[in-house]
Amino acid sequence: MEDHNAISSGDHVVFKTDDKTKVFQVIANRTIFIEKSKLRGADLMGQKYGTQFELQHGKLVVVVPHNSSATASNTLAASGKDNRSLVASGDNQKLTQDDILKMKEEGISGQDIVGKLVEQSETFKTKTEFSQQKYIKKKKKKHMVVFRLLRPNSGLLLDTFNHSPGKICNLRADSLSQLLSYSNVMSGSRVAVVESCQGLVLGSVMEKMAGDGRVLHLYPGNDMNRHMVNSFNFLESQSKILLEFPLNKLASLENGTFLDADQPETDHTDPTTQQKQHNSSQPTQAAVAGGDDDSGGNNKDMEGDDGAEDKDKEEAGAMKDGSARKGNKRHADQSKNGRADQDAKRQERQERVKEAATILMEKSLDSLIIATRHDPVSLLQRLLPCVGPSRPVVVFCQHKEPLVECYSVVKESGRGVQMKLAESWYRHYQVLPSRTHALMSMSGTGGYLLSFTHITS
Amino acid sequence: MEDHNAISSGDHVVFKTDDKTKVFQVIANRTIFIEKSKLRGADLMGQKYGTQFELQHGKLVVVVPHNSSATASNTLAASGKDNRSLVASGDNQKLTQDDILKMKEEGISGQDIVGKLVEQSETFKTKTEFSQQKYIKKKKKKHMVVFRLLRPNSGLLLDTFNHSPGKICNLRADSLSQLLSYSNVMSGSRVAVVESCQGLVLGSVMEKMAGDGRVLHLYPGNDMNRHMVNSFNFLESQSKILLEFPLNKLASLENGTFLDADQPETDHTDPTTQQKQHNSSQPTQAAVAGGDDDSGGNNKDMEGDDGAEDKDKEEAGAMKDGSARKGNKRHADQSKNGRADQDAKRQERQERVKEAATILMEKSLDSLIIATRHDPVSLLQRLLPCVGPSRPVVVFCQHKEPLVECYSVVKESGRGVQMKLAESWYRHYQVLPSRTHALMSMSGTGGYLLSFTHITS
Amino acid sequence: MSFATNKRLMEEGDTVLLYVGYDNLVQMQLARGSVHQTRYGALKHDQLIGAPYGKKVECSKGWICPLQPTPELWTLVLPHRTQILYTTDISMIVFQLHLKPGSVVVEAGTGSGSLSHALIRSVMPNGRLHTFEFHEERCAAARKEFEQHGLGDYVTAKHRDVCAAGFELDKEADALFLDLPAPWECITSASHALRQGGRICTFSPCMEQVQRTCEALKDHGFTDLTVLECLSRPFTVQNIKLSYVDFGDQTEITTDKKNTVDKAAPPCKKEREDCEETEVKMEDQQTRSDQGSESWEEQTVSSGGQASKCAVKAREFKTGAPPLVMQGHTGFLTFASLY
Amino acid sequence: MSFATNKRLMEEGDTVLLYVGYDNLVQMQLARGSVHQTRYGALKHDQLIGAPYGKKVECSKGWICPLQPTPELWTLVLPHRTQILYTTDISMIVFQLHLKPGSVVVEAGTGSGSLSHALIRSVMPNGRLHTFEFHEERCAAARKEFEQHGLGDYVTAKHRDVCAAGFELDKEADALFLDLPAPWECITSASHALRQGGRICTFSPCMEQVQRTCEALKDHGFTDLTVLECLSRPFTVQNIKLSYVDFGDQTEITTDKKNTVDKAAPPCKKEREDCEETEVKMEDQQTRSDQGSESWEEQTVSSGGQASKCAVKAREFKTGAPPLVMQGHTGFLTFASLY
Repeated sequence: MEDHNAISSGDHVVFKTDDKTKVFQVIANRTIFIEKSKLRGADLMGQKYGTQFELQHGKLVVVVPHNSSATASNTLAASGKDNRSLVASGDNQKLTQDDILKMKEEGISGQDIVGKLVEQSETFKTKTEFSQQKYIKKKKKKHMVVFRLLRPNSGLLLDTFNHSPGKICNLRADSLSQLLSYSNVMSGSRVAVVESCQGLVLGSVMEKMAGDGRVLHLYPGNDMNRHMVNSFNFLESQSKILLEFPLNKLASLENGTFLDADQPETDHTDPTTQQKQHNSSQPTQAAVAGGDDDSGGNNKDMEGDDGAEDKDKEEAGAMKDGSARKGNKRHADQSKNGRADQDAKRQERQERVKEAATILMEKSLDSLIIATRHDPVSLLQRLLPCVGPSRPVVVFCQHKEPLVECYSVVKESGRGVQMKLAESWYRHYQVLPSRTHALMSMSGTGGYLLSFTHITS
Repeated sequence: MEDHNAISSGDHVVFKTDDKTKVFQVIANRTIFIEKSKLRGADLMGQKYGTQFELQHGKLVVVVPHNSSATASNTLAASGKDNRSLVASGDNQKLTQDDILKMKEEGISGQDIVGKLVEQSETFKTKTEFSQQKYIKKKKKKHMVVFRLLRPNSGLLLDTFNHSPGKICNLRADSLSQLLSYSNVMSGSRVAVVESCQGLVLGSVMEKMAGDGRVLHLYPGNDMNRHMVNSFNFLESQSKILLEFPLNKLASLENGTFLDADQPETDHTDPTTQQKQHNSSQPTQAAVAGGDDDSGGNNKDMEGDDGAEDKDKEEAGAMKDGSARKGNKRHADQSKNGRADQDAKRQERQERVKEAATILMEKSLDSLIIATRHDPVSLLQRLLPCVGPSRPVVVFCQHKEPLVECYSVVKESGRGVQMKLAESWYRHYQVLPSRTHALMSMSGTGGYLLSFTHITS
Repeated sequence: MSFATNKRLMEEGDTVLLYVGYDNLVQMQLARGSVHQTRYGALKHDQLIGAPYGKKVECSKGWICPLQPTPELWTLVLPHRTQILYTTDISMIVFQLHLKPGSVVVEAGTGSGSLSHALIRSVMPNGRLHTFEFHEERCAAARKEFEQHGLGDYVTAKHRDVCAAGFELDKEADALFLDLPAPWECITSASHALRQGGRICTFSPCMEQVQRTCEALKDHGFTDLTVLECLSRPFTVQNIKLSYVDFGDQTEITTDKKNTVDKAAPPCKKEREDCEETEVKMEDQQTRSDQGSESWEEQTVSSGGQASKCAVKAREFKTGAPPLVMQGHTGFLTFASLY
Repeated sequence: MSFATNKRLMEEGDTVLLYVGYDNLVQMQLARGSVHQTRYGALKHDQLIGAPYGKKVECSKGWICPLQPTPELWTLVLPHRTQILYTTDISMIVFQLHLKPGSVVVEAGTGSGSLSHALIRSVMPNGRLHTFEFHEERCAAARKEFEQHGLGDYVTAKHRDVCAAGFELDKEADALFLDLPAPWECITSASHALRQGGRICTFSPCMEQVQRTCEALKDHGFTDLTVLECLSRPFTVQNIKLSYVDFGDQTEITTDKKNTVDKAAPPCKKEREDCEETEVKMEDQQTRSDQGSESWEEQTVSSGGQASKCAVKAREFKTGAPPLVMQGHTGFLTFASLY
């Protein structure tokens, strides 16, 4: 906890503007692309978390608080009452694109450019105040990059998927927050998680436990993408609670052949192998789970195969590589991936799988969380027996139909009480003097959530 | 249009308080039960539509506008800032139930009783202003019956089902309004309607046509409840556009045997017969559609078998009888149901069925509306060919699944464009100084709507 | 004359809506000798004149379909001179204003005429719409449209600032609608224009506008105040497959249920871009195309240590999926009666 | 000690939630020798002490099930001393305040402690909740509850009017939550209590409260202002049958599809009132019971003039039906950060 508020090498950092949230890893000699500008990792190191920056001509400038919108607001002096006399639409801007480019090259700040644009707009003064605000907002967005660098957490990392919710099964803040509540995850819990949300659910659960308890990542044999866990900047002590177990071994676990055996095949279904094949350009081979690829020994199980930021590939490419190539903090203290190191890691992983298997066999999980793009019904049926009595189960799905089915299955089995199947409605508001209203655009779905308490006879 | 704003005998009248809407028919020598008070129909006749009344000790008193909440508001002088010092909850009212009853017997107005209650409440002055308002509202609701008598229309009649939406398949104002828009119903249209909404959809469609065009009521052989059509107070000229056709004759219509035949069996599936059996206490017999009950000849097809008001049976019983026993205006000018009259009516109905059949065979309906508790998929498949090209079809259902099916069926057939399957979200607000918010309770479903434009190859 | 009555055949001068595919509807006015270019090829107006509405027309590269306009379809294609109202709000306005043939209804401002068309339809043939617009060009454009659409007989379109000059109507309107920045400034004139029992509606995006309007309405003796909001959530019909997780069972995976897929309605063939029904395997797959194409239906998996080939099945169902992004707010509708 | 850790067995002193049926959950504190009356018969506490949580207990007339409380379940049974927050809002508050073990969080007012329990769970074991309540009795009751629930080590419950007296915290809170009638009066003290980067949330039912709060937050340098609303729409699972209309066809009615009914999950037997899954034939039928009982499944109908007996089929499906009435508003949540 020395200078715990400064960005240091290896940190995953959240980049947040008014309408965009991204996460990247800061490494000294790596270049980071932000909004078409290049930044060196070294420039960011030592900066305080929470500081507001403006990118000016590719340079990072600290924004002095309480000053950001002064210029623009002052120009709001004259405004037309309404737009009855406005004939042609459009801007009637006297500044040309070239003028603006020139100003930028001269290093004039975005703030000042927006001020100039307002001055040089012929129609600005005839606009209503509302239209003037809108105009300024639009121009600011275009010419100013103002952002903060923040310490990652579950909420901010979820925001990195705001423009690509399909990657996390449409899991929205309201759904994730309820999933975390209803599952009663807390420090000390032993939680099993099946998820297809890039590790975001896993990380969010781990964040609530602070190194005490166990998180069992139950993954389908061919699908173990959990790269977002990396982005939480967990300490070694927090990471070590994460165990994993491949679901294609569940049958053998159930019939007792798994724990008895020496598990030589565990290596073959090593998630890291899968991950690597998954990323390879050989789809046919990728479909063969548990192949004999021995090169899968090196630890890449945290490697992100598709980051939140890949929509803006042209600008975020470097960030992504930065975060993907670098191992997570759990292994940050380990040096090169030597052979001995690989063996140690394989050993570690085998122990994690074995511990997970043991916990599963105890049939006393404190919570079960399912948030996957696979069929949740069969998962729930199969995993419910591993949950202890009086313990919560939460199933999230982007479709309602499978949860209706889950509901019926549990109901019929008599093993659930306090069952609740719900969807939530989530709306944001603009609260400004005389202009208060819900945002004109909202999310139409955040998925569906089934929660209940497991009971036994 | 003489004194067109006064209530006259035979009128269906809407009774509307702040939170309740009912409809009943005014007949001179009939008693109407309103909120535990009896009123004679004759008392209402000649009163102006729109007048606000208060029931005082069972008597109808005209409320002078702009006076209604003055007394209560004046007592709001002193109010506690918050409720930190409020220990026990409850009213601490010095007036007893007996005191209140006595005041009522003395003919003291509800307004004055509420004033007295406020005076005699020990805790009133310690309540926050908000709680005071709430208290007054509660007491007013209990001791004052203030209402208006209004001319019925589609919107008000829909409101009579606010507390029993199940009777009209959860059809809500937003859904009904969109149904009427998307179906493009207008004066001159030829519209086919299949509905299980007590005639409310039929009536709403007829209201938009003002006697020009045709409304074909296509009813399942055993289900022809359309008593709400009565409540619109349609004139003879507006009612005459309503035709009907029994859907269990559709096959014979399609294969040409219906229009060729002399339709002797039309009588047997006479909806009025059905209706009567439907109401009888012989369920086994009721299940036999088109039985040989000849007594079904008398025209009761407008007879309501379950009015909107039957939830408050104890108070609304008389109203219901009043509206049910009396024929609709179409027949108001006709005297006793003599034998000749019965024959004439049978003849009329046969002509209506025949005209409906002819229109269906032309396959050029201007709109098709389905809002039923029966399976809409088969109805849509069967009736779509009767719709003209470039004409809208609207299917309402209280469940989404059948409409997903309808969508697929139409999509696959290539006979629909501009398809839209939607549900709507409908919320009311309280707008009061410093207390603006959405109502704490809202409708969770208003059903689902599928609309599209029919096209041909 | 293509709005006022249902027509079977297209005539010269008709405003016709060409359906060119999903979310692609364009308007045109039929004129002999004209040619309209669509992405499916050229379309001669002469080809349409005399032909029936709603019947597909083959072009060189595909078909289009001419539709007779309705107010709902018009709302989708009209030239935007202002922000416009859409059918969800329009329907509620017409419904709660209790309009019917013969009603006299007032509208301010006319805007792009989106609502006007629905109002006219409701009060035709013996009622009337009085619509006011303070922007002269817009008013003229709307007036011209009403004429072209055969609605001129049912509407009076005036250029006037009603907040300043009032409606000049004396207790003759059955209903009145205000879509103005400051509707409260018009309530006095509105209360003069309405007959006893008349209805008023205002549309305002911001809560502060609603608050001021409600105060003004109460001050002017309006009652039955209702403020509401209505949002439409459209669904897309999709065939979904959720693959079953392999638990390493020796036998074929048994699950509670094998969902039967609808045989009568197989997924539509995606011959055209307008295909509104989409088949989605795993929705996120679409955004993960960079990962190489995995088949989730038929997969070779290793089972219990032995690499045996088995068909991984999926839960299949048809759903009406809600949209990721939808209209979150348009405005508040305030209704009241004047007795 | 029944909240702070997951326990397998019940002990004396534990707060236990008895599940007595759907929508019927009651709390009790285990004391040797006590007896609890349920509608299924008497239940001796001694019977529960030492028995496992979550295992059904047979009473003379049926079973009940003792559950270990969670903040979510507690919210359903707690004694209401004020209006309370429910899990939908609570979840969002905890999530957006970015709480985790070790966080220091402030709450005003404590109210009935519904939110408090969730806050404590989030910051345990090394964080702390400072909760303030201006009503002395309520504060004492909450403090007692926290102790009974084994949470006393993680919470400081104080009787204080924070609007007047402030929080007496100096940049030590990671997050702060206000559920007060006038949250704007507290923003100055809130800004002193929060550390740099801290988060604030206010809950207010009325828009005017939100407006004043937002102004105060901006004046005090808070940024990233977000105002939102979250409503839960619960579904009931139902088996629906929609009868096919008889068109008078000579043959059996053919429809596009015969929906297969789920064999694996037949409708639950209604042995108990708590049956949450209901089978509904025609929903409105239930309200029309005065009409005589018609069977919609098997009906004798006349077909094509000839009275022939045929089975009328129905479209059957399982659905998650939305509620007729739901929570329409609780309050607006306003979030902001202080850097």
